[in-house]
Amino acid sequence: MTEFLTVAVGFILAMLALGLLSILRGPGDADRVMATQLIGTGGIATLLLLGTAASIPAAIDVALTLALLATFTSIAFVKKGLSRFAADGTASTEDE
Amino acid sequence: MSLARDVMTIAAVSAGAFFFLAGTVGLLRFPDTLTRLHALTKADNLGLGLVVLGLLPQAASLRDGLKLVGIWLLGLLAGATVSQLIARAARHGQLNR
Amino acid sequence: MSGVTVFGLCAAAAVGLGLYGLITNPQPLRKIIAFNLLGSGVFLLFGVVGRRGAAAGMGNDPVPQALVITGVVVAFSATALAIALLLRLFQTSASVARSGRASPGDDPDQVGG
Amino acid sequence: MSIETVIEIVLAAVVLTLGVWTIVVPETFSATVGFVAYGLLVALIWVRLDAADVALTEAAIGGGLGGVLLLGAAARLRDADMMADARPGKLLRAGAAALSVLTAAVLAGVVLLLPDPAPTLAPAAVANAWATGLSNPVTNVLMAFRAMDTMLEKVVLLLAIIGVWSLAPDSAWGGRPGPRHQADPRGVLAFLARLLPPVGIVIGIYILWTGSDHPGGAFQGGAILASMWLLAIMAGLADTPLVSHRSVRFILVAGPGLFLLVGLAGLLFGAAFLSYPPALAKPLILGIEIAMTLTIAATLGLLLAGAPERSTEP
Repeated sequence: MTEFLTVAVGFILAMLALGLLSILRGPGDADRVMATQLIGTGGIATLLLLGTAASIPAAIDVALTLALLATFTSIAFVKKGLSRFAADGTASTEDE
Repeated sequence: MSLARDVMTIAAVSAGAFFFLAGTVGLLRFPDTLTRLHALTKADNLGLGLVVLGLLPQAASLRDGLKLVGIWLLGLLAGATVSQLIARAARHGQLNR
Repeated sequence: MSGVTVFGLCAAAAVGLGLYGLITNPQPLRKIIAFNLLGSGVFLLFGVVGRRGAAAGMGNDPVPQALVITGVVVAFSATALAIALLLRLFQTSASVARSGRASPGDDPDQVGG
Repeated sequence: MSIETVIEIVLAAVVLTLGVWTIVVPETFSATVGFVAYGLLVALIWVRLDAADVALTEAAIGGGLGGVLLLGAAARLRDADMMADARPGKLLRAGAAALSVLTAAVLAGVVLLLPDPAPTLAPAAVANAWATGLSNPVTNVLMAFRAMDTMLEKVVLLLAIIGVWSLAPDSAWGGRPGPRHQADPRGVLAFLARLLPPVGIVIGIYILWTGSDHPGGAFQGGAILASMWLLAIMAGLADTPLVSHRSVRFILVAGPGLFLLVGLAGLLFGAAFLSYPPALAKPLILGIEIAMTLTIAATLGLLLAGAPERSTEP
């Protein structure tokens, strides 16, 4: 069983790496921000499989924390993106 | 009994891995932000759900099982809301570009 | 080669990368990020040393772990302070640039709040 | 080479690739996203190193709060290139590369030549666990054996928040940090900000509570609570507090203050500064941890909110 789970960890980790590469290349900022969302699913699946394979029960708590907080970076990005920096009085972006 | 559990784990985790593969292919092949977002939030969340389903028979206690299901529900909630937010930001950015 | 060694080498590389970015990158935010990368490499080295010291039924020596947790907190508060300083500096120099009294590269102290 | 080692090499390679990306990519925003992803994945390495306490801390800081801090700054500094000095010359870059490679090589050599058997304090930590009644050795080290470090760390947090506040312009002194966020009250973000915090608060308290016997603790729980507060602020459901308000300041000093009081009581009635009487050790530590969780949540939230920008009068 452990071998199967370890192989599954490797496979999903490889998928995660490929996805990260493709997302981080862009072209837009919105594409790049999806990286945290990708880790919110693929990374958590890896973590859960890893914790079960190596019998580290606390991995579930780490996964719970990640699942709760992985969205936050996207929200921070969206808030800045939508407010167009007008609210805080700093200069607006050039590409508007 | 143990064999039945292991078979269920292997089947569900393999199916989950397949959906992660599908999601990654989508990320690599789809042309624009919105379609890639679609691949990411739907296929990968299904993959996570299947992995959780596969790990449930291996859970040490009822509490661990509940936490596993909770993780998947949190993932679903995050996928459903954040994909909308990112998509809106992407469209907003395109209009302004 | 055991897993501990792999992560140890990874940590050493992270320290080198962070150092390089800290010296060569002209952007202040990039310098902050590079410094955090360097710090994360150092923390990982602690983790590797602690992992080698696994004993008494524990997978990792608790003393380096506690040191790393304290270190992460201190690094985070330092980063938050650095970013607050950076944003304030940016705000000040942007308002200088807008009013056209001085070039943005000038000393922001002369604006005064 | 076993299959576990292959997995570890793949994990290390992914993390290192993200590190390289963070340093070499020309665009600041991409580098920031790369670093946030790096921080999330480092938590996996910590789990693999069997250090779940650190993994939780990394997940909470690298994933949640650090990401919000760095990405928010990167989005605001979009056109901050004018602040940068000129790119350093070829000679300096070559020198920096040589120095970095040398540093990394020395560290790698040290890792390869670590003494065998490795020195460890784990048996000592386990053997003395009776003195506190807690069975998570990391919490024991943090709260009892090296309690001085933890107390001073909280003082560092307090100093950082004072430093951030002192950057406020005179007109906003003692006011509210950050802009007042607006969001559609029936939109997606407000929906998430109503649904997630009750769950998150339960999880934060659970992480604090489980910390006495399993991985977890005050800092990790406090960081989760802080992110829930920030979510409500970012969705426009709550406003940042007036930093001059008395209750805010009380919460900010409650954790280190209680810690200091218990420490002084140990000096007066017990053996030494910060010595707990064994019968009372567990309730005392739990009391300090609960006070610290509140302090940490408030401090981290306010650190991320930044310097006051709006004056006390509306």
